[in-house]
Amino acid sequence: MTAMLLLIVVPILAALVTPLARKNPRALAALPLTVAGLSTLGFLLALGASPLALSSPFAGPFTLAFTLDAWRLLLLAFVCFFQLMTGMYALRSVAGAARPALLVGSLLLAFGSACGVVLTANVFVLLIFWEMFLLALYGSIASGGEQAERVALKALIIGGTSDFLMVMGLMMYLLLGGSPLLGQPVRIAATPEAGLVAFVLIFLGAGAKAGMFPFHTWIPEAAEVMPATGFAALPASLEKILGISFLITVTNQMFILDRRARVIMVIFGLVTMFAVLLPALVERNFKKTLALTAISPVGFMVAGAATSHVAGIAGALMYMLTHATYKSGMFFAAGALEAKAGSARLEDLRGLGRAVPAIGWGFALAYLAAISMVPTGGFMAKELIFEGMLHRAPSVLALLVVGAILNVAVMTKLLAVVWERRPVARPALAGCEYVPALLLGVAAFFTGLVFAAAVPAFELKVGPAGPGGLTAMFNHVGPLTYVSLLVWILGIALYLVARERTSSPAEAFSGLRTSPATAGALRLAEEKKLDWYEVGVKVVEWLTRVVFRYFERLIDVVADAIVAGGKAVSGPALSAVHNGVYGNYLSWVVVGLIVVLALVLM
Amino acid sequence: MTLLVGCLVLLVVAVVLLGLFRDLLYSALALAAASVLLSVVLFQFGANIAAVFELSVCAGLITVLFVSTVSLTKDSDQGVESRLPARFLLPMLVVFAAVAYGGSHWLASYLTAPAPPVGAPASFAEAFWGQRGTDVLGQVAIILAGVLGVLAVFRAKLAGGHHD
Amino acid sequence: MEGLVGTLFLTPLVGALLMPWVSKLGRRAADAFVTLAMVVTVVTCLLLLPGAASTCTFEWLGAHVEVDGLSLLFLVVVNGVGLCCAVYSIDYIGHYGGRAKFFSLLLLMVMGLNGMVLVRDLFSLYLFLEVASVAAYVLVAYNLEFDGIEASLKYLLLSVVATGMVLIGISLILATTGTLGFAGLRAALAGGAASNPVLMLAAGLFVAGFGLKAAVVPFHAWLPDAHPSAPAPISAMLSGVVIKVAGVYALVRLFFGVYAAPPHVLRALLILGLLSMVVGAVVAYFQTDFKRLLAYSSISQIGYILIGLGIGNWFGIVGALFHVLNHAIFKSLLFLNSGAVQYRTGTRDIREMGGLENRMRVTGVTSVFGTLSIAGVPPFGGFFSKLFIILGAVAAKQWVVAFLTVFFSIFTLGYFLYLQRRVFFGKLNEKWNELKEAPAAMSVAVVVLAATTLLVGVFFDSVLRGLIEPAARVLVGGN
Amino acid sequence: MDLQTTALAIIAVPLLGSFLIPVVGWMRKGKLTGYLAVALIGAAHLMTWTLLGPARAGQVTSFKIPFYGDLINLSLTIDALAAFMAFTSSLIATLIAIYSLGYIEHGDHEPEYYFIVTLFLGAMMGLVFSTNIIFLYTFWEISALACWRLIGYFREPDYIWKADKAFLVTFGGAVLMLLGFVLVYAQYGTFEIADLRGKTVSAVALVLILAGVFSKSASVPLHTWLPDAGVAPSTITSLLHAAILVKIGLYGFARLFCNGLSIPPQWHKWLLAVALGSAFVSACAALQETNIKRLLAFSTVSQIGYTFLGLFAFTATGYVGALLYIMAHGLAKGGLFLCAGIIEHGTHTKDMTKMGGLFKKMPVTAVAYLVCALSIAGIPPMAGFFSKYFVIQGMVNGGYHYLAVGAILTAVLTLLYMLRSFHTIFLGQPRGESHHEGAPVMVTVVAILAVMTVLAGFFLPMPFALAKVAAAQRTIFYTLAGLWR
Amino acid sequence: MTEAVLGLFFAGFLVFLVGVYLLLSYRNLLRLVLGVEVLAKGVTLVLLGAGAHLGMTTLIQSLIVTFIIVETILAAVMLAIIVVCHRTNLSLDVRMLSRLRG
Repeated sequence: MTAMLLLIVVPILAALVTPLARKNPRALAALPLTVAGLSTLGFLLALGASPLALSSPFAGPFTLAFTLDAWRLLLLAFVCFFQLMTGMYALRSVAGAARPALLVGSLLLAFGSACGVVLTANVFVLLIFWEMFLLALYGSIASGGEQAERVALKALIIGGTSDFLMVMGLMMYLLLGGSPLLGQPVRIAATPEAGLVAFVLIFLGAGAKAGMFPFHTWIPEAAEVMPATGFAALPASLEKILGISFLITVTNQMFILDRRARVIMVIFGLVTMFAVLLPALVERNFKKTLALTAISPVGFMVAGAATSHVAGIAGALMYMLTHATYKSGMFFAAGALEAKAGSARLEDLRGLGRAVPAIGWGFALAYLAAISMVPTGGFMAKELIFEGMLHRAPSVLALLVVGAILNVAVMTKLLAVVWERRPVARPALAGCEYVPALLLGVAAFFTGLVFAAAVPAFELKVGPAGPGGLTAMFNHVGPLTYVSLLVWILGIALYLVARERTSSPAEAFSGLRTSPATAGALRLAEEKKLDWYEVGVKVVEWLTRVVFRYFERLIDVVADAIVAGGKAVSGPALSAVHNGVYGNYLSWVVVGLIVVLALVLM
Repeated sequence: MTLLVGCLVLLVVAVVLLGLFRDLLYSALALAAASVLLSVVLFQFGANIAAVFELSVCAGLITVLFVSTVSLTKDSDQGVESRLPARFLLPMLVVFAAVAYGGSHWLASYLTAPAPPVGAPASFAEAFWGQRGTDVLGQVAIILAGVLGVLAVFRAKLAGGHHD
Repeated sequence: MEGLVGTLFLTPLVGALLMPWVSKLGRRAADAFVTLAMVVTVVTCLLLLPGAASTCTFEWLGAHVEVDGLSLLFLVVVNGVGLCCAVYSIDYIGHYGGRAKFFSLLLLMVMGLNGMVLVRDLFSLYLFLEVASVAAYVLVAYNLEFDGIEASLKYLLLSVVATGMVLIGISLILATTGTLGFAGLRAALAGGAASNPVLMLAAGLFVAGFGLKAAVVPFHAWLPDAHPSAPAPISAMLSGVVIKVAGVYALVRLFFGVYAAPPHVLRALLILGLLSMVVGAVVAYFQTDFKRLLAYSSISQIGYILIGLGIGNWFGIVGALFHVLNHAIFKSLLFLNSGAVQYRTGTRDIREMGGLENRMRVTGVTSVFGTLSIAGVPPFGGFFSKLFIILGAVAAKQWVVAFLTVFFSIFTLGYFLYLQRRVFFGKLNEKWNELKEAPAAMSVAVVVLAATTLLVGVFFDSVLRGLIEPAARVLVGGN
Repeated sequence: MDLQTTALAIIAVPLLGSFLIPVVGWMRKGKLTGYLAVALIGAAHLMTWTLLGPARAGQVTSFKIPFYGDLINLSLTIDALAAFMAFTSSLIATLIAIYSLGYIEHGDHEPEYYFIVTLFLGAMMGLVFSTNIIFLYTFWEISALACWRLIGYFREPDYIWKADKAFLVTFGGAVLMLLGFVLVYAQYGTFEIADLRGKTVSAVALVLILAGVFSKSASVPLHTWLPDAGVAPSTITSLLHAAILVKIGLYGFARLFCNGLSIPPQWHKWLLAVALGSAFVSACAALQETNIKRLLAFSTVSQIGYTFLGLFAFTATGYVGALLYIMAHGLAKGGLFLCAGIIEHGTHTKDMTKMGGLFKKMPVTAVAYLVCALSIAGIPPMAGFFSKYFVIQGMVNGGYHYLAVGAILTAVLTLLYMLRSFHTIFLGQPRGESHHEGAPVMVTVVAILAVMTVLAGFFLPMPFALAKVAAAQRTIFYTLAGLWR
Repeated sequence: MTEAVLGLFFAGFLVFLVGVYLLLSYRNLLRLVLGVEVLAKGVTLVLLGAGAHLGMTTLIQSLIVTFIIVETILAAVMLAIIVVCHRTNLSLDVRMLSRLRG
């Protein structure tokens, strides 16, 4: 029991004392790994204690309820693993950040609150941890220095806005009879209008956390400016895990979806998937490309969750875990390479994987997971999502396939860049810089095995899966297997075709920038015309200026005008009649007497 | 009765003449005349002592005071007076007479039965000293105020500023 | 008790008589003597206080005076403020000269006012009104500058018309009832006053006549000239006391004590009160002369009192009488403040001042007390009187009156804040860097008044029970 | 001491004790007046601790000291609402008084400053316990006149005018309110709130009373005096915004209409609309403002609107939310204004566009500012989140979904302007000359407020329990199904 | 009411009105003093009328005597002020005495 809370409390406390260590760089660098060790210890202790539940009243619906079950253990395992990797990577990289103490503090806070999100059994407490996570995100982006501050603000505003929406949804959920406690699911039909609105609001909040359209726009920008450590830990992995697993909680445990709700979800999923694929194809920055490709899988997962089918949902969950693993691995790789090359441009990173084989192989293994190759977890996940979607909407399945193909093309391009045959000096790298990338790559490759072993945990989350269980759904060769094959072949072929026309793999697909069909859309995206946040801020600016000038300030102006007008009308006239002439005054007396007599005698 | 009416008419005439005269002294004399006529009226109603007061104080003292003031301020703007008031006095007199006539008759219609005087004083002395002793004190006070007031007004003004 | 009433009545008169001789002994003797005389009257008032609910008479040489609750309230006001003004004058009057005459006239004015509230006869009321008035005419002109003389003449020339009207009214009443004593009149008028047109005509003449003395719009025009032009202690007496006694007391005594509150008259009072309140406040806003602003505000406050009377129910009358007390205190205070400012700076022009509080702390702080009280900010006294007036208006379902009363208290605060802003509060005008606080006696007087205005508010219940309610009970005969 | 004596002492110590301060200041110059003020205010605060236990147990102590007839009595009630307000206000006021020791320069007007600050708190304490309308009004006005003197503390002509404006607007509203009270009196014949429980208020009286409440609590359109009052010393603005003044209107409403008179339900939604409009308009204004103190003032107006939303929802949750809001906003806004004071001291400007990059020079202030700003914006685990949550939940429970959405949108604006101000002031390139951190006592107080803002979130159950008791003591006590699950 | 009394009232009212008219229309301060006196005459007549109506001549006599004294004191004070006014180099034209205004 205490072990469970240790996972939450230790990192948060450590985060609070981090500022004290800011004068000592070594202690600072060692802090994340130390805490990660403690957390892992806590996890191991919790492993023995599972399952258990803990509840204590706090205020209103904010009952402090925590639960530990198989599914949560699985998630915790991943979180702890990430935490260890991050801690290891941080040993060296922290010193390179513009604001090291802030980075370390944010990382610790992020892991602590992530464990909180995983462990809590109360939606409202989850929300609190979630917001603490948001603060950690803000801090970790801002640790990138001055140019990162703007992005940090953007991330915080977007996150805050979506969370406010979710709070609203949760309130309506409560009012409709929903319970804040996840352990005793009271599912609310999304059918009546209020239910649908509540669902959509919560869905948007959960999706926003994972980086779903339209709340994704800060992610590519953050990738550029924030330290790779932070990006690998937060937007690339933890955020997705927390967001999608909560999304599944919403769709599975809190609401009963109807067709409308599912359509809404699918639309959001597809838009998310395709919105970033085009920019990802032509992007020239390695980290930004990775960030963009971290968004479209979210669409894939949302679509999976939208199926309301055991297979689709389980697929989404598996995809989520796989993606978090390989993407953080890729990011650690990118960070290490960038640190050496002094740049994150694809052009400058060409062939570095060959020069640092540990990273190169780690990246390659991660690539396999990314394109859902057998036997990685990605393969199982994609298979299940296709399976689920086949049950719901085969037409959407076609779109998913297209998205998957493009994704494969982008990934292949990155792999080709890293492994390009080119004479490169072998840079000196400390072990702690390349080991995380390698380990994560390996882990990504073996996710399939882990998932196969952890099927009961998934089933705990998604519910019973009929005869044969989940295993039966991906453990066979059927039409969908051929679809997967098709995806690989077409994706790689697409890349090869594009590669043909250019001098280096980094330049592949750059023809799209000039092609009349796509150039316009890309330019709009570049100028942030399609960025919901930037447009929204402009609209808000305009709206508030109107309200301020033409309503708020006007109050004073009008009040002053009334006073001045009253003065101008009443005072001078009344002052003027007091002209000091006796006869005048006496005549008032006479008139007054007549009036008084009239009043008295009438 | 005739004497009374005559006196009253003359009184009004004197007052009107007071208004019409250009020369201040004539006006003052007209006022004195009015006072004399008033004292005759007072006599007729048996208010002997009041009549004497009216004659001596109003017709005499005030006229003297007035005339001396006129002479004290002789170099001043005697000619400021416009003839406007005199011009309108006579027409206005008709209006005033109408109002006064209507008023007095209206009054008469309501003042039909005089309340029987209760404990009416037998003599002036009793009335003055016995019943209206408060007024005696008041008179002392007002005379004192008048004397001190005149003295204060004619005091030597302190030269200099406002600081002690 | 009888002796006390007599003391009250005669002390100022004797004091005024003796003053010229006492002053021969020197300046300090005159100061001490006038203070002593006023202290005696004040102490007498205080000794009478416990018997406020009963009536107490005094007969001497055929003079007949009486004290009841209503008289006592006004006596306290007259003599209390009189004492403060007398003390204040000790230092203030130095630059005018004629100390003994000034004190004598001041005492005579107090005598006249005391007489007015003590006598029980309509004609005597008139006579003592004239006593106070004659003293007031001279005192207004006391500086012998153009403004004093001009104001005094206009005051006098308007007043004689008013007293003429009052006398005609008295004649009519006398002719109708055959008596002038209040008790007799009350008996004679019982029940029939409102139906007798002659008596109502007389009532109208009284409203106009005493209304002029109380400076009710449209009979007010003399006040903004006379009050500012007088020496400050006299302004304080005039605004704080004279208009109350000569105007309000007479009206109250007549229309509630004698006439039994005829509704037509009350309506007229209400309308005149509203008019005064509005006109006074609006014109006050445009004044650049410190004391003239205060004078117009007096007109406005008299309006409040008349509104309370015009409403005519228990709350209204209590409010009006309480406001008489409060206004006497805070308006005297403010006039004395203005006097202190004028004494030091030599000007009354608000535009030339600024930040005086930094140099004249006592004057500044006490003026804040006055400001807050006049605007009706609790816990100062002015609040409670206005509260009762509003309560009365609402109880009488006079919504418009209630609203206007409330609205114009905002207005009042507005122009007094303007005054504070331009005169006391704020950055010190360079010109007045060398300014000093007013002399001790002046400061003592204002501090006493400021403390009183706060204490009257804080202990309003005692004041109401001990002073105001007995007075109101005289008027409406029981709660 | 029994509760009666304690309550009387809580009122009397600062209210009467304040009069010692000018005397002391007159006798000797120096810091003594400041220490005396801290002692008086602190003593009042410490005494409020003894009220918390009985209040949390649901104990209501009422007593009446007859004053004038059956009209005006000194009636005091010590219930959960009163204890909550007394505790919160005096706590923040104590901290502000301590901060003043470092902030107020030793000048001519120092005794006056401490005198009026103490008087101000005394008036607040009196207001909190009074349940006779006239006494409530009296203390209400004492606070107005105290704020008049304090806003004009710097004596610049323009400042004085703003002080006058504040006084005029609040006084004007208050006298209209007084008229409303009198109308209530005319209808029900009493000024005792206890006797008015459950009586329906008439439309005219309600509008008049709300004029007073809104002008005091600076709600649109009667709010413009509050941003203008930013010319006062920062301690004073802090006191006005966080501890005392604007809370008076809120408290007054809670006392009058949640624990006394009742408002017909068909008017609730209009009240909510007005409060929401106020919150929204001022949030817009805050987004456009570049003067730090004006920005914070507009933010106060907006948060006051929020608190009103909680009260106007007339649900238990909303009521609890409003009370928590008073506390959370008090702590956070107090902290923000005191931060602004440090910034102003350090940079000699209030214009945010002339600041920037201050984080390095004043890290403690910056962190405190951020924590308080996040609390205002409603980000957990800061206390501001919970209060905002309960307010909106109260509205949702009351059935006002659309208005709740409006409230959410306003919260987004709040987040935007609060963080933007933090970025403009503390982050980015340094602009202007060199700056320095505030005096130790000032920084300490600011840090304490920031820490308390966080701790109030962590230890929410304590104030929450008290607020819940207060909600149960309301006139209309009803719970919706499943409210407190 | 007897006709004599009626006559007194009539004359009193008339003289009073003329007095008010004189006060209203004259400018010279000295003439205004006369106007005041005329007013007083009117008042005396009305007082006498009231007394005559009641047949209380003794009472009314004492009132009139008092009134005459008041009237005289007023006239004296007023004349004294006028002299000072003249000495202070102020105009005796009451319309010129209008420096206090507004």
